Amino acid sequence: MDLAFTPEERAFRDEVRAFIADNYPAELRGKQDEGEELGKEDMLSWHRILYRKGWVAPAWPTEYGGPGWSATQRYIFSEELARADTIPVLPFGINMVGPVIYTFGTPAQKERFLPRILSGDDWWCQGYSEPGAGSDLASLRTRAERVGDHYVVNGQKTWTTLAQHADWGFFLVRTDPAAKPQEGISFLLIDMTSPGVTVRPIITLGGEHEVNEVWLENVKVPVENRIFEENKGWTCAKFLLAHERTGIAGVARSKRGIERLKGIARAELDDTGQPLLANPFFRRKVAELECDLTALEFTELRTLAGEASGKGPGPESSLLKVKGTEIQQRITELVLEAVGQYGAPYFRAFPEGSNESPIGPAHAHRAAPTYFNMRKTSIYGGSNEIQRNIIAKMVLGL
Amino acid sequence: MDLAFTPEERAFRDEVRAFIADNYPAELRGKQDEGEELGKEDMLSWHRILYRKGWVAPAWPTEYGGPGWSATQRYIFSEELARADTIPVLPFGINMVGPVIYTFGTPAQKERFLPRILSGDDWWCQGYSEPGAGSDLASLRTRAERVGDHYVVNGQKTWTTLAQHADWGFFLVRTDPAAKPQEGISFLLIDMTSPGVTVRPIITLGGEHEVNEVWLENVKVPVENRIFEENKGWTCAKFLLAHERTGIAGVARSKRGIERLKGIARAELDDTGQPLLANPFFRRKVAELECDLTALEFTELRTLAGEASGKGPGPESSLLKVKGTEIQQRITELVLEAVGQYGAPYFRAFPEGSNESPIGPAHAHRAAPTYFNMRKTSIYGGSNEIQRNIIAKMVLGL
Amino acid sequence: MDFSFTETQGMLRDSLARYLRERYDFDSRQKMLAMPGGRDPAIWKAFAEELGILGAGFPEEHGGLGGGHVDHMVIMEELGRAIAIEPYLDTCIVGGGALLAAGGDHAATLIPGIIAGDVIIAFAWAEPKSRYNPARIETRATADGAGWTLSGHKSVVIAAPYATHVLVTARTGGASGERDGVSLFLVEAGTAGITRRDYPTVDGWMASELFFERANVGPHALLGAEGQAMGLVDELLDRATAATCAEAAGTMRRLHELTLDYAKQRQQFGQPISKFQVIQHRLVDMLMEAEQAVSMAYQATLRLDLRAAERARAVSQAKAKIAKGARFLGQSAIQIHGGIGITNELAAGHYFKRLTMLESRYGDQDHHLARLEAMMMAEAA
Amino acid sequence: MDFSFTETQGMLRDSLARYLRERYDFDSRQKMLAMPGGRDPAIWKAFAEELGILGAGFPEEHGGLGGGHVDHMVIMEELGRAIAIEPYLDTCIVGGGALLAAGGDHAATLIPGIIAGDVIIAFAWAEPKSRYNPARIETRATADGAGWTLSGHKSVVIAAPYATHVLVTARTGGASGERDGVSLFLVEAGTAGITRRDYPTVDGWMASELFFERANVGPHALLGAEGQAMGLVDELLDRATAATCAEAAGTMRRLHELTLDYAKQRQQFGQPISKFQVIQHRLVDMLMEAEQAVSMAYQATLRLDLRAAERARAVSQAKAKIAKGARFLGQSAIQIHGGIGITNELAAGHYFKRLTMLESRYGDQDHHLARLEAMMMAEAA
Repeated sequence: MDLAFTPEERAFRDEVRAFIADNYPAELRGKQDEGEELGKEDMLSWHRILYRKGWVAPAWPTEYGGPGWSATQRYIFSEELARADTIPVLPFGINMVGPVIYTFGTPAQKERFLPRILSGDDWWCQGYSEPGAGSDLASLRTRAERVGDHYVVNGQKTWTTLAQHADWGFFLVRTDPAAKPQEGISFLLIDMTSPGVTVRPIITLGGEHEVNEVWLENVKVPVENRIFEENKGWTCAKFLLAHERTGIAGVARSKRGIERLKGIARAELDDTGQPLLANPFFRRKVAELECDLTALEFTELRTLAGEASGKGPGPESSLLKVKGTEIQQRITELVLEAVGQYGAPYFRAFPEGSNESPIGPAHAHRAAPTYFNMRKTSIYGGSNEIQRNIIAKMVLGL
Repeated sequence: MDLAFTPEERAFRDEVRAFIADNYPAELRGKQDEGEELGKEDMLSWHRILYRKGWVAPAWPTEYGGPGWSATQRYIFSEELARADTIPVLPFGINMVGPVIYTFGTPAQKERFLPRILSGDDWWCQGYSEPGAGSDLASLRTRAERVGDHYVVNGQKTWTTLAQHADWGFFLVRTDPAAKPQEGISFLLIDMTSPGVTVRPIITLGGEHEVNEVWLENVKVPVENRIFEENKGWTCAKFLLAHERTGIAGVARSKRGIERLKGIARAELDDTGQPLLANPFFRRKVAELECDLTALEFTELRTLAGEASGKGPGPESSLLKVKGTEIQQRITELVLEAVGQYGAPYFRAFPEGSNESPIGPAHAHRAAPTYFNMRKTSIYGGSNEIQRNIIAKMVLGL
Repeated sequence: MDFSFTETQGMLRDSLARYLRERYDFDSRQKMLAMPGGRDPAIWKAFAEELGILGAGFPEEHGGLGGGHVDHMVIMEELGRAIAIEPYLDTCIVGGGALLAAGGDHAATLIPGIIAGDVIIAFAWAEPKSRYNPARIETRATADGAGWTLSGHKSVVIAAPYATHVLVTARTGGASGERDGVSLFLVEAGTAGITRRDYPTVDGWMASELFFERANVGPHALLGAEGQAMGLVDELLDRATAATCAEAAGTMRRLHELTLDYAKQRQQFGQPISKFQVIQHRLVDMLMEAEQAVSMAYQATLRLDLRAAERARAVSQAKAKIAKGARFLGQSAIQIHGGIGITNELAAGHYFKRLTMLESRYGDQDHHLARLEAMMMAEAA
Repeated sequence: MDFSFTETQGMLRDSLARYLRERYDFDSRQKMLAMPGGRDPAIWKAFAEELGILGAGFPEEHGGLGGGHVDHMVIMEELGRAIAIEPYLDTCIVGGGALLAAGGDHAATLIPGIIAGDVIIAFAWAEPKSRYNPARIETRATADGAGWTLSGHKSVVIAAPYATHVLVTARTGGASGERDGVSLFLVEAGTAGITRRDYPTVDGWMASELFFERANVGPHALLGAEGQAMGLVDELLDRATAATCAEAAGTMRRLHELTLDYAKQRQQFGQPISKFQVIQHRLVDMLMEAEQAVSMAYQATLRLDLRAAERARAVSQAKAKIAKGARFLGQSAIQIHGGIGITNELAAGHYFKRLTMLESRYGDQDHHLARLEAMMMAEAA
């Protein structure tokens, strides 16, 4: 057992760190920290820089454009990204549909879609959830009927993140209504410009337009856009869910979040006028949170090393998801506590393009919306209750 | 709405307070505080003093020997007992079987048993729980077969508190094995000196002998010792359970417990050498606990006034039980934290009658055993999980 | 001891509850938020004229109904149930309380206006560096020949955009943090030298930053003795806190009901999610917090007229407990609602946002626990 | 980064685990507790002679196996699984660590004795008023012609009733609470002037109050430089704390297993209680605490050789987290067991008692959080 990096690993870390320092766009600095909403071009700019360096898809096999890194290198890379507070590369192409395509797709599908995922030329969204389905994913009702060389798709999807920008979406649809819930499902790639596709915004508690409803009305989808066999889409879905959950602990981001929290608590004053971070009770909350994060970090490291209960990305990633989201939410709770009364003003309501400054300190104006918004993390990707059910069943045998 | 007592109520409080001050046995003072185990005569002495005053059974109707007090007087009385840290009057006769007998018993049964319950001449124990039954009371298996004017009882009871001292026990037994779980049960009074009754101690985590197993082997019980109708014992059991739960909040005792905790925290030193009660973090735990207790107190007062959700002693007493036991347990947790290393020595292991003093300060040596022992409060009387089930069903309609 | 409400209080609750059910449902409230100015002023007028509740807490000699703290509690609980954005606390409880304490011309003139719905008072006690300590203020008031001149910055003044008057704390002496030297002023909103920056809050209210730039507020603006206002300010804040507790209790009860209803109809895995035991127990734990919040609101309210230390203890215990319970209940409600709870489309999310703000209004859990601890140590000494 | 165990460590774990399964089951342990002296000394001898594990952490030149902190961790985790009452931590980790740090004759003489199972060392660092602060001690050591004379009272010295030697902290200067002036002595248990009051602990160990009454411990008892021992004492306590974390992790894992097994067979309302979702989720939460405890034990152990501040931070984070998790897991285990969990009849209750003591051994959650906060403020300054 040894926690130290090898000299090669240290050199790699330095290389990554230097690249970020030299190449991360100046106009994006700080936006992530403050919980600002990002525009489409903001999100794509860093993606394209990483793409040109060959680093945009750390986990992809080299034959499809991955950098061929070890698990430790990937760990270092994600630590460094978080350390520098870069905006995240969107997961829908790189982490979600990409691996499904290179794992289950035909050579033609790979050739057609993978390069444009890497380059960022195609923006992807995920059509999984349906109104009323929630964590019960397999209960989906969107229908796809085969008509010649097309499917005709009808139904409604919801919680579709950033679909307002999307060129393509990957959808779970029911192709055999008579089969059991998890059977009779197929995995389709749908051109979002197809006639019959309508995207409608859902405004969340903080006022953000991040998620959408997607309505599908007699949408024609060529059969060649189906991944894997008809009625076997659940295989792709399960693969993707397991894949999605790796990195969900968010350790590096939460480290950064705690540093930011400490900075805020140094600037804010308590009731006696001393910095809030010197207030014993506030400080204690931070100290406890740091303990929780260290425990999560080492549990993730043990999981990566295959050392924790179970092997490979599977049920133990549920633990990382539960604890990771609890910590992420706790950070936003403490930021909101820290900013006190200036958590109340709602800056978002100002007209766009207004050059008015926020009310109160700059670190305060996104505190409440971010806190509200982060409640989603214990709901999406399988609610934390579902994660506990999974652990009970898969790890404890209950 | 008014929190103040009337002049009559204040006079009553003063009378009670003076009576306790003048009559509570000197040799019992402090024993309750320190969590000492009490002998049979200890427990009976205070009972008999209250009996002679006519105050031993505050809730009984006057025709059976109760003092005829209002709800507020009973509240004041229990507050004053706790304030003076008196040992509790044992509930098995006064609060449990007594009300069952005067509610469901025949005139002959009332005449035979009630006076000796009041006087303390008969010591009662409760034969409800069975091995393996736990919170699932209705699953009981102890059989009573009718043979002429007797029942012949066979079976085993457990968690029978202080049965080692008991003259009489009240037992739930199955008289119709073919009926559904809650039917076919009868309520029997059994002379504990009957042939075939065996009491065996169960030693609990702190080393106490408080509970017992009771074995019943061909025990002959006259039919006249059955309360209410044959196979209708569940009616008595339900009545008794609801009755048992009143006062279960234990507000007055917990107030006293917190005062004692503060006293200990004034005497103990923290890592820097200041009194533990001056340590911000320890103090905060006490302050939070006091908030919890005030909330419980006013919820109980609202319940007594019929103001809380539901009316009469029913499901809302489950709330009082859950929160009351959480607070009782929390007090013992904080006492154990407060005494630090001197929670470890196990004084009970010294030979009885030894005049060796405890290790460490006097307030420390029962801290761990009391903490261990109090874990029972969230288990007995229907576990706190069962209480939540009851609220879900009865209050929320789930 | 008596926990029953008077007949008047019962009628007050019934008529307000009925009005809010009919006129202040979720959709109506959403429409109000979208109006110019972020509210519907007709509601406040209706409170005065249709319901006649604005005088509930004023003595009959001022034209009020002669009620007291319990009447305020009843009203606040109902307003909390509806997450109403009406300035009853600010105007009737705090503003009215200050006027009654000051007496004289001010009271005689303004209280009838409050009862009629014409006078709305905002309470400007906080400043950018005050956090929850009302004595940590730097706004200055100086006496000159023409009365008092105020300079300073008051933050997050709820209801200020539409208030007719503002109750302002300012220093006539002493340094930030000192209790001596704080004075209380009642000023007219339109006074020259007062500028506002108005904004909505995350929970749908309207508030302002108030900037006093050598604002001359006249000779009669001072309420009470110069430099000696902290006793009254503490009392007003304790009343405001108790009222906030009652409001939060109403909000919690309603959010619990909304969540229970949702859980009963929401299907997952072939059954309503209310059939899952962990959801059931969570709903039970939420109920327990809501009921304890109600108990604590009673407790604080019934002790508002005790001496200052007992009053403060009762109020801070209530707020500390409710702040914690409100967070638990609100987060649980969203979790049980799932994705839809995080949108602006259902009432639940708006109740959650309001509860989140109520957690820290007039001091968060830490603030009130610290206040209790200071008293604990003073008693031990 | 590497999280794998060496082959030696794997064998160490397997052989110790097998031995404890066979010879240290619950009934055997209960019998040991009932023996005169409260333990079975043959077990310790077997650790030395059958298993050969007592030298795991000593360098080969002293006759040890040349292992390090990770080997200690492996052993402590297994001892924790068995809630073994064997003084490995006291003798091999703390006592051995002190001897290796001191070097010289002491080490050369005593380490082979430790490895052979003949030397048992108790660590007397706490005093009646010290709480968890090792510098808050009043025991005095004065030099005279014949060596060092100790006077004072050491509390709750685990393993002292049967130890051959005691490692004692005492002041050769300074006042209680000061770091300067603390010295470390290794004294023979039978020295004249040392009296013991022996007793069992609530979790089945044997301990003593040690009274030094002008006990002359000879000229060679001092380890290291006079008055400068606090650096070493801190390091020894950090190692002891990390080892306690590993022990607690083992105890937590085992208690979780026991509870899971019990829940699967225990019937209530016609089904195993493990079918109830609230029980399932509680068991999951317990598992998460157990796994995080293991992670934290790794983390602390792997950082024991970093500089003092980083070592202290790692250890205190681990202990603070585990203290909280241990309480939750222990209480949950008893709750799920129900009545039987509160008796001395099942292993679960004894694991709970041990875990409760481990919570505060070498400092409770508050102690370690305070240590972390002091470091946080030092960094910020």
